[in-house]
Amino acid sequence: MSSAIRIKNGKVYDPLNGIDGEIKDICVKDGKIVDSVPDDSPCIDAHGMVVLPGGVDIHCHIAGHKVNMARKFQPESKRHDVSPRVNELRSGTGGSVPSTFTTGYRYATLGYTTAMEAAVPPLGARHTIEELHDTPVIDKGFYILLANNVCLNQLLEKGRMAEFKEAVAWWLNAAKGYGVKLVNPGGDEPWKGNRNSNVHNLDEQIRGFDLTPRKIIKALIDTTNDLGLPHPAHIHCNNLGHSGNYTTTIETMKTAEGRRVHITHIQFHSYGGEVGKNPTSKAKEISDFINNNPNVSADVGQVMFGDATIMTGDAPLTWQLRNMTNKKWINADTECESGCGILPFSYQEHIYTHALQWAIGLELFLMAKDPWRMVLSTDHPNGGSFMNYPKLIRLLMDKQFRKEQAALANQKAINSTSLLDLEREMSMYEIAIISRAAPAKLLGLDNKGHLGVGGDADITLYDDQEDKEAMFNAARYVIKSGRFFIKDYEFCSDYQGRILHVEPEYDRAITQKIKPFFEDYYTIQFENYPVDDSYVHDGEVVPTKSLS
Amino acid sequence: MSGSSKVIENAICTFCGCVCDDIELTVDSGGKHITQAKNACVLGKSWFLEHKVEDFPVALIDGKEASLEEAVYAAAEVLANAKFPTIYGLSDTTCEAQKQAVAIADYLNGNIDTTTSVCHGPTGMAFQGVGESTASLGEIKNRADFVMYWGGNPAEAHPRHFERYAVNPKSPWMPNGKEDRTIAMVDIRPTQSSLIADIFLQIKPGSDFELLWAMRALVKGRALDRTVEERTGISLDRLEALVQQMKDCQFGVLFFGMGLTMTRGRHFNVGALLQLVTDLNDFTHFVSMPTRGHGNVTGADNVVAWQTGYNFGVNFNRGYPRFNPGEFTTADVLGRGEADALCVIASDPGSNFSAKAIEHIKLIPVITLDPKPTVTSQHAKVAFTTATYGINVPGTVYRMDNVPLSLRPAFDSPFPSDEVVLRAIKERICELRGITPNHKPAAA
Amino acid sequence: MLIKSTEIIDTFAEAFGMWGSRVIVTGETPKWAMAAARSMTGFATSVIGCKCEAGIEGLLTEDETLDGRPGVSILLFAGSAKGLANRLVERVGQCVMTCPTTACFNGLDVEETVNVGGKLRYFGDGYQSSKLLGDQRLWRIPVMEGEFFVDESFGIQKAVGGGNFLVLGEDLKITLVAVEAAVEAMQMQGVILPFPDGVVRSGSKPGSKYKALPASTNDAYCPSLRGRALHTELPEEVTCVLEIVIDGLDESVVKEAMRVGIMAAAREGIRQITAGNYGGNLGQYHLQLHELLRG
Amino acid sequence: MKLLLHTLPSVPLETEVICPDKFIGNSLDAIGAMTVMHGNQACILTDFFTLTDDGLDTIKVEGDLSKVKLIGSEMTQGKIIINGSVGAHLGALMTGGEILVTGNAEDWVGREMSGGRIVIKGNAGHLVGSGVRGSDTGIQGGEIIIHGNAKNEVGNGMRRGLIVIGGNSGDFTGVNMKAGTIMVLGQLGQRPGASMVRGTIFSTQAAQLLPTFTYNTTYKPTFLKRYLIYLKKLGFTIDDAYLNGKYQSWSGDSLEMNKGEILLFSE
Repeated sequence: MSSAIRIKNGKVYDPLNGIDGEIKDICVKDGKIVDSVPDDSPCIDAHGMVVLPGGVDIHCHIAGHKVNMARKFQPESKRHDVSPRVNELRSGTGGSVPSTFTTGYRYATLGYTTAMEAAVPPLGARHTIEELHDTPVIDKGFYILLANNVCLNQLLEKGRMAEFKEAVAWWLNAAKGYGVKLVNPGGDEPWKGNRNSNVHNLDEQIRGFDLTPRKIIKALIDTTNDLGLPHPAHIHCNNLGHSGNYTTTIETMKTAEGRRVHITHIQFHSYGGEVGKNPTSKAKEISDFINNNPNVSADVGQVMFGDATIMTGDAPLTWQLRNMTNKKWINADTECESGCGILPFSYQEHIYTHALQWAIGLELFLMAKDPWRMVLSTDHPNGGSFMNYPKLIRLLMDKQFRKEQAALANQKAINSTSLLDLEREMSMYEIAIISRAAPAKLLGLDNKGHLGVGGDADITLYDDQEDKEAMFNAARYVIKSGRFFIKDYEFCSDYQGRILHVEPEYDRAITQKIKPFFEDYYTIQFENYPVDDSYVHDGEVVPTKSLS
Repeated sequence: MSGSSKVIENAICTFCGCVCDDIELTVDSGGKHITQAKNACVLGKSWFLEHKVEDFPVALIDGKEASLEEAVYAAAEVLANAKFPTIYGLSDTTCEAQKQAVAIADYLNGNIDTTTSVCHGPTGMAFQGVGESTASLGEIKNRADFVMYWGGNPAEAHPRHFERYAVNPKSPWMPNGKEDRTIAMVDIRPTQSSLIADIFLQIKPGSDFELLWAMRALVKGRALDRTVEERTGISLDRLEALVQQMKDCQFGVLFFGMGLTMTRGRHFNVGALLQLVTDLNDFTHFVSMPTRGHGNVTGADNVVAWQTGYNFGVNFNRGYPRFNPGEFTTADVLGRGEADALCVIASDPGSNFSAKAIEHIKLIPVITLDPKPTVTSQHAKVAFTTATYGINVPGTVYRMDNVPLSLRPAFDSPFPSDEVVLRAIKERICELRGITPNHKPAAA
Repeated sequence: MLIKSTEIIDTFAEAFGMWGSRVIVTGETPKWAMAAARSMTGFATSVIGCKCEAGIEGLLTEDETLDGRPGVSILLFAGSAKGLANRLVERVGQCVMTCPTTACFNGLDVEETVNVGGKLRYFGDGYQSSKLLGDQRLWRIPVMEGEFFVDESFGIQKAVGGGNFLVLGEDLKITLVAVEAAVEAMQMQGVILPFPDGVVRSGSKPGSKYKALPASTNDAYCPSLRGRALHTELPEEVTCVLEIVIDGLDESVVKEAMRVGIMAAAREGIRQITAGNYGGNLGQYHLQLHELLRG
Repeated sequence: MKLLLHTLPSVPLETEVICPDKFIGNSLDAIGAMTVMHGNQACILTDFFTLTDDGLDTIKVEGDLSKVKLIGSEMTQGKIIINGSVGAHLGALMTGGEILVTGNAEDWVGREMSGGRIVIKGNAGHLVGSGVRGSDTGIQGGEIIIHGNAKNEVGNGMRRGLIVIGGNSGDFTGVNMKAGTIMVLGQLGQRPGASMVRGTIFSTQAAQLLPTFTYNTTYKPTFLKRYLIYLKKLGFTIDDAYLNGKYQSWSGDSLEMNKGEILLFSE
């Protein structure tokens, strides 16, 4: 069977290679983009179509213990959103937290071919990998939660920085993780150990430790850079959702001191106002800071109106939301590693705060001078399902549509932002950046997010339509690793996708330091903790960059 | 290999939901039998030591010996021809096998359910109604200074639960182990477990809900009728003192067993308990956890949930998953005489379902996969003998707190694993139903 | 036209468009239902001074009410829908809610409704609760004796007010006997006679020498002004005039009430029966006496 | 339209097509060819039913329908008469029209209903007038009238409407109720009204209530009499003692807003 394909006559957008809507052939062979293929190779006439690299989601929650709890806990949200089985393509259910197969197929239907699960306690890594195997088509990896790790924090408070770095590397290896995630650094200890309280200031001492959130943040930013990880520290800042939190966000970014850092779902961290009172927009202040600090990147975490599920390692936040909504709520602590909260949620146009969050997200996209550092996400399913991406893209590309939608939302909120003054309409090229090229680049995935020779042949073709929401809602062709997944809107065949992970070098001696900690604090044997290689049978190790 | 015995360290015991992973197994030189299971509890020891590879046929069709392939074909035929094929069991096998079972149900447009529906199904339903606050067992070991067990007898059902997770362990936050903790038990009669408790509430049978409801009212400071004393057998003064202690602790945990889930009130009993724990979070950190029985029943919940969106009682008749306990749960499906074929994996409904359900089992073709003959396999059209997970078969299992572990089998079995048999049945069903098999990813 | 010996003048009663409603008051006993009904229909003789006109339409047995208790049916009329809504809220609130054991239901199944119970509910201070039975929302307002139960909405419809006839008698005694007989005959569904026991002596004409007054005594029919008034309508033998005013839910029922009333009043000693009008320019209904008597 | 069951389904038969909305404007042949699910097999209506067009809009169904689910699903208008017993999910998501069953009904009668009326002359199963698992909302309107007994969780999460049980109800009657009225002319099972926020649960018999319910008074609630007379019109026999009697009034659930009410016949 020939694995070569030629795509001709399509309008190609490939920002990493500077291609902006050129009519150009794209050739594929053996899962990669190549210079040319034999003339008799199968050919797609992409006339009237837009050709883009497959989408890359830098931050979503799609697999693992908390995601599965959120599934089990909301049967009512799935009944009217089902995905029937299509030949060998497995059936499933949707809602804001779809079943695994449905997650993979739906991402692919939108033209996304890579997605990163953003918060996994290493103890649950095995579970996450099991689910990712059942999340078809897309390539995927996950970030491990390390900012509330008791063992690491003990090393840190004692200033044992070298061991700290080795331990982080060991943990990434043991969990088969892709990156390091910080969630509400230092917040777990007061949550679990001090009557559900929290930390609120980067320089506040963390109960039981001679440590502050700032020290943890700094150490993990430095370590991820020092280890040469393809993706830097991925930070969910302290004080998520609180009025006035933008100062915490700016302080967190400053802590990087010029080194690479990624701030996630920054929309939730861009609020002014006083704690306990209505928030205001500080999108301008946040944007200005990021515009002026090229070491910082962010994804937006756009809020979309409708049903969502709050699921986060930030347990105190969900408790607070629970007390506001009085809805069913989950808390789930993971020993020595993480907290977790889950809550069904609904963003409603008429509610001031929700409308404000929606507007702030759009402000952040539109105020960013460098789209390579302000990329697309809804923090699925926290700000809304990834199924909202086409609508979000239209909001960014279509000023008129944006104004119409703003008119439906709480006017007090909308008018308190600068959204209606922002006339910018993103081009297809910019959309290709924020949904493909930039996230791939920020993730250090050299083979993804572009259509240059040697890249992974993850390619999506859309009919070029005026209505960008309709256009991005259904890719006409999806090619994953050089194979058709969708051909002329029809599913072709199933495809498993790979697990992307890193294997930073570390000194084996570190296990002698970690093992005694396990005996004291964990309930599983140290030897049973690391995920063995058999779990990532189709995995791909993404190389660390050596630092010069 | 011959001549010397083999030691497996950090082996994993799947007898109960504790899934202890510190067992040191010694396998005799013949590689057929375990001679020592260090660290295992009395139940674990018998699980390991009594395990023998019996001289059963690998498969029986209508009680007659058959080859694996013949049996796979026969089983696939039965299932593929059924209009309401039902797959059940799965709590004592690996996640890898469970995945195959869900796939079969999907490709058959059948029904799938796990033993959860007859033990902690009510817990799942309560959880769907009210949520829960929970923790992995290590967090409890490290921090819990108030530990309560409700309607369970861990000393006999989960013998190492006290020692490893909740009562005795010392931790940096609990340097004196049990002395730093308050242990409370609620049950309708004294048990081996209640002997170790600092507080024992012997409640009148069938009054769990009322007592939990009264405790919630006390936690929330709401109106409460004094008749609760008479109803539950616990004085209001005592209850008030207990609730105060729960509010005052630093980290509380409430474990609950089938004494709560399988008595009148079922999911509402559990819901009351989960809500009590949620209410307590207004004052302190409090978590709860069902003490699950089977070694991988938690894995079954997880696998079914991630593949379908629902944790048990899932029906694919319409080509997509539907969930409804009572409607698609096996005991009900069989009790109403609705299934027309049954595939049982690592379970024995023939010995514990209602008389009506068992009667129906006898009327329909049944397929069983089990390491040993069971009451159900006596009625089976096709009975497979499979290898035992954890002892002979590697794979993934989930502890009662959802922590996943990789099994470390002791020795090989001549029998195929559940996964192997189910995968073969699945592939044959796909052939029969004209479903193209899964494409594998292109070689790298 | 003559009925018996009574001359029926060929004229018309000039009636006006109003808005009407039917209120059913029930009680634990007929006494308490009636107590509320009397209170509610008190001081409701004329829109001119009372802002509404109301009267008891009839008594209801236990089988005839929605809650199986004895009841009284009341009709209440006002000049506008809004006015009617306000009067209902005031009167149900002050006269029914206050009265022991009573409950209050809508008696008109029509499209247009006004909110009554939904406004009274606030008296419950947050303890009120509602029920929805069929299409009707019902309010339960806790009170010291139990609870006051009232429909949320009451039907209102366009109605006819000011149907009337004047009985011109030879003396007071015979005139009273005649109007009493008329009132008794006129007890029927859909109409009420808003004046005291159905009869008014102070018939009025529109306007007055005093600017503030919209109406004043009907001097043309006052026997004591026979000599002084600019104009008199009284035959010589007449010494006493009494009027019956009719409000009804529609024109036909007003006419029917007038017909049976006139028939009952006509007798020896009643010289004429006539009707009040203002020349036909004010009221939209002209109820011709001869026409309605002919049927 | 008349439907006579000619073949007993061997596994559950899902027939949401038996619904006036789906039949209207279709020929007899088109109706007969409508898809029903027999377990995992797609069949057509005539595989199981003999159809006769009697010229009437009312759908009459006859036979042992105890394995036939989802009749009248999402119905908005018209009438279905079922002569016999019927399976689960009768009138699920119904918003209007009327369903009459002369026999018994299985679980989930009127699930998530928001309008119309369902009348069952016999007994009903669990979860009459409830929502689905995981949702906190049950029926949002309409009337469900069961002349016989009903099992557990009558009106779970009910938000509006009327449910009448002529006989006894099972445990947790009116659990999680947000509002609405449940009238049980027989005995209530255990723990009625647990977690109820608002609404009324009524029974002619004494019942043991949860400790989070508080006694108010014993009185004659006028509104109740109005309801009982309404039930008489629906064909129930109501003893004069109940019509004219006094009722204990209890408030609860104190764990919620304490605005719910349970009324129990007293004398």
